[in-house]
Amino acid sequence: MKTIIVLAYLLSSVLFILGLKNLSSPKTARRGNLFAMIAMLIAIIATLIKNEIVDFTFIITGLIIGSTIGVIIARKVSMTAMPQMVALFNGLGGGASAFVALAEYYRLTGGLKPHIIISMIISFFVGAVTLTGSLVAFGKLQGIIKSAPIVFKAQRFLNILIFTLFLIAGVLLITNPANNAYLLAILAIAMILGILLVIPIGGADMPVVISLLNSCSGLAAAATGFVLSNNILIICGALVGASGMILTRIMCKAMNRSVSNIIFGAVGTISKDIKKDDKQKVIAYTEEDASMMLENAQTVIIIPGYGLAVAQAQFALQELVKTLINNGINVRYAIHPVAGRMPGHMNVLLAEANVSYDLLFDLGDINNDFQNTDVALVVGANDVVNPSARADKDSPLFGMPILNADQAKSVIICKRSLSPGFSGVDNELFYNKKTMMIFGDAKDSINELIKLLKT
Amino acid sequence: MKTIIVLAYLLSSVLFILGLKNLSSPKTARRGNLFAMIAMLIAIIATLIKNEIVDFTFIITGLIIGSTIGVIIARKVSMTAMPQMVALFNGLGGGASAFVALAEYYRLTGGLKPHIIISMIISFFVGAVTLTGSLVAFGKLQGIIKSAPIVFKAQRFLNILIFTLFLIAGVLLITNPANNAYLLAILAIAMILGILLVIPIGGADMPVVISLLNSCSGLAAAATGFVLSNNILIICGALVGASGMILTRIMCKAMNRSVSNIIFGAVGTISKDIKKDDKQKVIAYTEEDASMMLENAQTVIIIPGYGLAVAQAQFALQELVKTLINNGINVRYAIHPVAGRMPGHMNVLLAEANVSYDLLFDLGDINNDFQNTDVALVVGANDVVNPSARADKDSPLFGMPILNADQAKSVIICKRSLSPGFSGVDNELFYNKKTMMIFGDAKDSINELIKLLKT
Amino acid sequence: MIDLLLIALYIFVLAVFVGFETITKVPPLLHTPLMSGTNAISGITLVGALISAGAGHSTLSTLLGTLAVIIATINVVGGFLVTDRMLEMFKKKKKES
Amino acid sequence: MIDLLLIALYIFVLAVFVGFETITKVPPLLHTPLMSGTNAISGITLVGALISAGAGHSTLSTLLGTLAVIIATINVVGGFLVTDRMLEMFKKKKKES
Ligand SMILES: NC(=O)c1ccc[n+]([C@@H]2O[C@H](COP(=O)([O-])OP(=O)(O)OC[C@H]3O[C@@H](n4cnc5c(N)ncnc54)[C@H](OP(=O)(O)O)[C@@H]3O)[C@@H](O)[C@H]2O)c1
Ligand SMILES: NC(=O)c1ccc[n+]([C@@H]2O[C@H](COP(=O)([O-])OP(=O)(O)OC[C@H]3O[C@@H](n4cnc5c(N)ncnc54)[C@H](OP(=O)(O)O)[C@@H]3O)[C@@H](O)[C@H]2O)c1
Repeated sequence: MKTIIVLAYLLSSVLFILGLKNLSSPKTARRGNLFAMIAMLIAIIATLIKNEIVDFTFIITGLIIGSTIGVIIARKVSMTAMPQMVALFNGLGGGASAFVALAEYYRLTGGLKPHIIISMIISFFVGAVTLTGSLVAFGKLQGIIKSAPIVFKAQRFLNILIFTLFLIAGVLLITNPANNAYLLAILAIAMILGILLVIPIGGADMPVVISLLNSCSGLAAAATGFVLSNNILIICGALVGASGMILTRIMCKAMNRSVSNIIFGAVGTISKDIKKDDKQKVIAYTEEDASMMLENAQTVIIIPGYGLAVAQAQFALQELVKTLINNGINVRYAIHPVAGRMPGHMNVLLAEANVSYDLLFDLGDINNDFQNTDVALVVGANDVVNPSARADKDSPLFGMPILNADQAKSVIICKRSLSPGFSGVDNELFYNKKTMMIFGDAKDSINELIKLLKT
Repeated sequence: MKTIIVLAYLLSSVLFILGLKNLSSPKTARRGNLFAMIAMLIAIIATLIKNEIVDFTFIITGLIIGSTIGVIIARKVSMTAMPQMVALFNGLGGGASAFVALAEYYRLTGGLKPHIIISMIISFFVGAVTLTGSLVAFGKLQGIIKSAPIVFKAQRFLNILIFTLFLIAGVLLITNPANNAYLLAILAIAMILGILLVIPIGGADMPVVISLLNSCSGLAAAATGFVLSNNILIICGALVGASGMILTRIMCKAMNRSVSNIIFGAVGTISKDIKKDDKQKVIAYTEEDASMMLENAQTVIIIPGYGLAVAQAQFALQELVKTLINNGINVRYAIHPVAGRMPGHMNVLLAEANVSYDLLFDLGDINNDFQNTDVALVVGANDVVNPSARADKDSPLFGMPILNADQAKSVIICKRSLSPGFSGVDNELFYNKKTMMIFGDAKDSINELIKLLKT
Repeated sequence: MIDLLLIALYIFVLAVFVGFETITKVPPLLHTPLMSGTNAISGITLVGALISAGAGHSTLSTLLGTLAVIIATINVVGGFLVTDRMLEMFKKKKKES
Repeated sequence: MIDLLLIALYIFVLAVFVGFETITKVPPLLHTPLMSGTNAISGITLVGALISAGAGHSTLSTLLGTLAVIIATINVVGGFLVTDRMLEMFKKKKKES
């Protein structure tokens, strides 16, 4: 029996890995996800036939409640809210790992070997930090908590202090494993640390934080695996941990920042505003102006950003693109690696609107073409076209590679106001002479443009 | 102590993996090999401090003898003989695994659990097949054994019979683990099977066989790892097993054949000769003719093959290329994936002569350029330019993608005679009107060409 | 016991390598589904939660276990379904173009 | 005991995945050194041979062990040195060009 369970876990691990491998191409990705689901099912069934389990009532209740909530969230969540949802789920994953380790602690009380205690401490700590950190990230993204970095003096000192406390409590627990006061202290410390670590991070850096927390939720699962000597937890935890790490690295590269700069840098606090007299130069153009400009263009590059997601304008945008293409205009999308709020966010949105892959171009592939482009149409993007990233050393965006929209012959920007993007930095491009600002919700503006172009 | 050893093994495994990862780029490859060496050293030292080891005399003797022989072989072997050497070493690796399993059998006699016996049987079997199979491959490549496929009637039947005998002996050994007659029977059967499996395979398919045997030597090591419950043997064995498998697959693809077709197909037996009257049309041109043709060319593609290795003409060839480039001629190398006798064989040879990467082009990248090329210079290659692979369904080469030398405006072929290449198939290209055959050793011919071009 | 821990360490290290190698091959196009997919996978801790909830050691353990089952299940079910929803969109697109 | 075997199976499977992922990234240019390099790595069986040769169980075991040490050492030493010789040539080339 035990052999069968271990083999089932092995099969499940292999399926998880194959699932991830299949995720490497859009053609097989859905099958990959299916593999992972089957793997999870096998792991669950294999666990349920273990003879350690004597009572199914709580299990079944838990599974039913959890599934119901899971299905509802998965159905209801909009594509725009994906980042929040991932943040929330990360927190749940981390929390579950910590709870399991805790339950195991109470089960084994007394007979705890030092190395098991160490695994447990790691599991509590990483799990609890992930839980509260993710909840803060969720709050910030959902707008419940102020998204701007919340900073106060001595923050760094406080973090170090708290971490020292954790180390002390950890050592005490290792030496007195039976004393659960130390354990609860560790949990409390970790939960506070999770909050303190994420609170000072600006909203613009949230995706990096989510991806790091994703990695942490994996590591917490792996640590719990060490506690339970359960290989499948270890393997899956390691896979997720590695995945989160890689995504973090990719994002940091795309923003030209280091991970430690993001976590400890509290970026976005000293955003320099553009002088007031510059601001007055902005003229609000109308959709008529823009449609005329588009009609006379030969090449157009569209730069979508987070606003596209907010306005749910992806369908309208694709309709506009079709109209332009029918008019014989060469149209392409330029996708910035950190446009939106998650890596690949724009790709998901545009996929929703059936945009074919070959219209999408990465930053590196298209950035030199702006010079020869008649119109750069910016829809709900802001930071990813902010020229201060190139020139202004004091800007928090400085060093991030941006899309060179300002090099196009003219620029059309659809957004609701002059307010800044997620980084909180003002954007010179709005005040550029060749820029045409079209104020309003992106979906409305684009629908208007389509109407004008079709007549 | 035990913990340290296990951790040392883990470190060693990680270094092996990093070594292989570094092998993925020519810039880091040498460092990768160094990593693997260090990993091996760590593994050996960790093993020597195990307290199971009571007597070092035999160990030291063995290490000294082995190292001396290894150093001598590594120093002496020419790049041309690399395939043989790999074949020989594979055999040694497989043999060592079988011997270790055998020693373990005699040590444990009596107290053998069924699953250990099964691992042992796999280790004996794979190890012994690898040993004798590799020795036959070595013999064929070295010219000690006839390289053409040796086939006789009922060969297949015999193989199946022998394999059945093996299964019977295996089951008997599992049920009577103490009876070493069954064990010796298994060894004998495996050794015979190794010979019988490789004997009917033609020389042209030898690289695939070597690569398969490479994979087997890894699997044998892994099986021995199961016997000894030694993780580092399992990990390294699995890595090597996977590596050999992948190389095999790549080669089979490049030759458009399946593995089973290679092992059981006995290809090369029914080589159809070209009609005698065609043969008379061949005129032996001289180096003067060729040098005039090259002088008037604007674009030249060079196709090196196994003959280049035999003649050790890579240095002369590179000198010729430099001379041509100095004369303002565009020269490139076209590297067929199975040119030579091992995957990547031509790359190693040309690297020896300091040819820079950017002159080397893969089949896919250059094959469409032959149409616009003035001269295709074929140096010691044969099968990789044989047009029968494209047209003649009966040819054993049929289906293998070839370099389209015959589409160049003219073709110069340097080889010693009209004799066929490794596959044993006659080559129509020699009798083509636009082909100029230059008979002689490749090195001599090319040196002659250089002399003529320089004056 | 310490032996088991050490072997677990081997498995962890190897799995990290597998993860790194596999994930680096995922194109940016699929990073959002990757994130939510791996998110769901991290809910594997459910396997541990099931044992805590069902082994009936003590009320506290069972309670913690049940709580863990609930939140891990949300993570697993929600994560996979959302990922599937996203990937379905990529698929649709393929058919059309 | 059977437990150890099962865990060994996990390690084997994971290592196979690592191997596949790592090796598929090696360019054709380096296939010959790869072959001789992995060849040397398969000599890891030397580790087992050392124990057989040195544990002094029986004359037969020691003899077989010593034989295994010799041939595995040839494989390891020869394999690594030859690989290094080949890779050195690739290196030289780089400097020049
Ligand atoms: N994607 C990632 O993985 C990732 C990772 C890390 C950080 N980030 C950060 O996220 C930001 C992404 O840049 P971005 O250019 O995509 O977005 P952004 O800089 O956040 O700008 C979005 C703009 O959309 C506009 N908008 C909002 N709702 C709209 C609506 N209904 N209709 C029209 N416009 C609307 C907003 O202006 P109005 O309010 O005036 O309309 C806002 O300025 C960067 O700062 C990046 O560093 C992303
Ligand atoms: N590389 C791999 O990984 C691999 C794998 C599997 C199979 N193979 C097989 O190996 C073969 C490789 O094709 P290939 O075109 O490179 O070689 P080939 O077809 O074996 O032809 C080599 C030619 O070189 C000539 N030659 C020998 N010594 C020479 C010298 N000193 N000077 C000048 N010429 C000399 C020989 O003709 P003369 O005797 O008339 O001089 C011979 O025809 C293919 O059949 C392929 O399938 C290779």
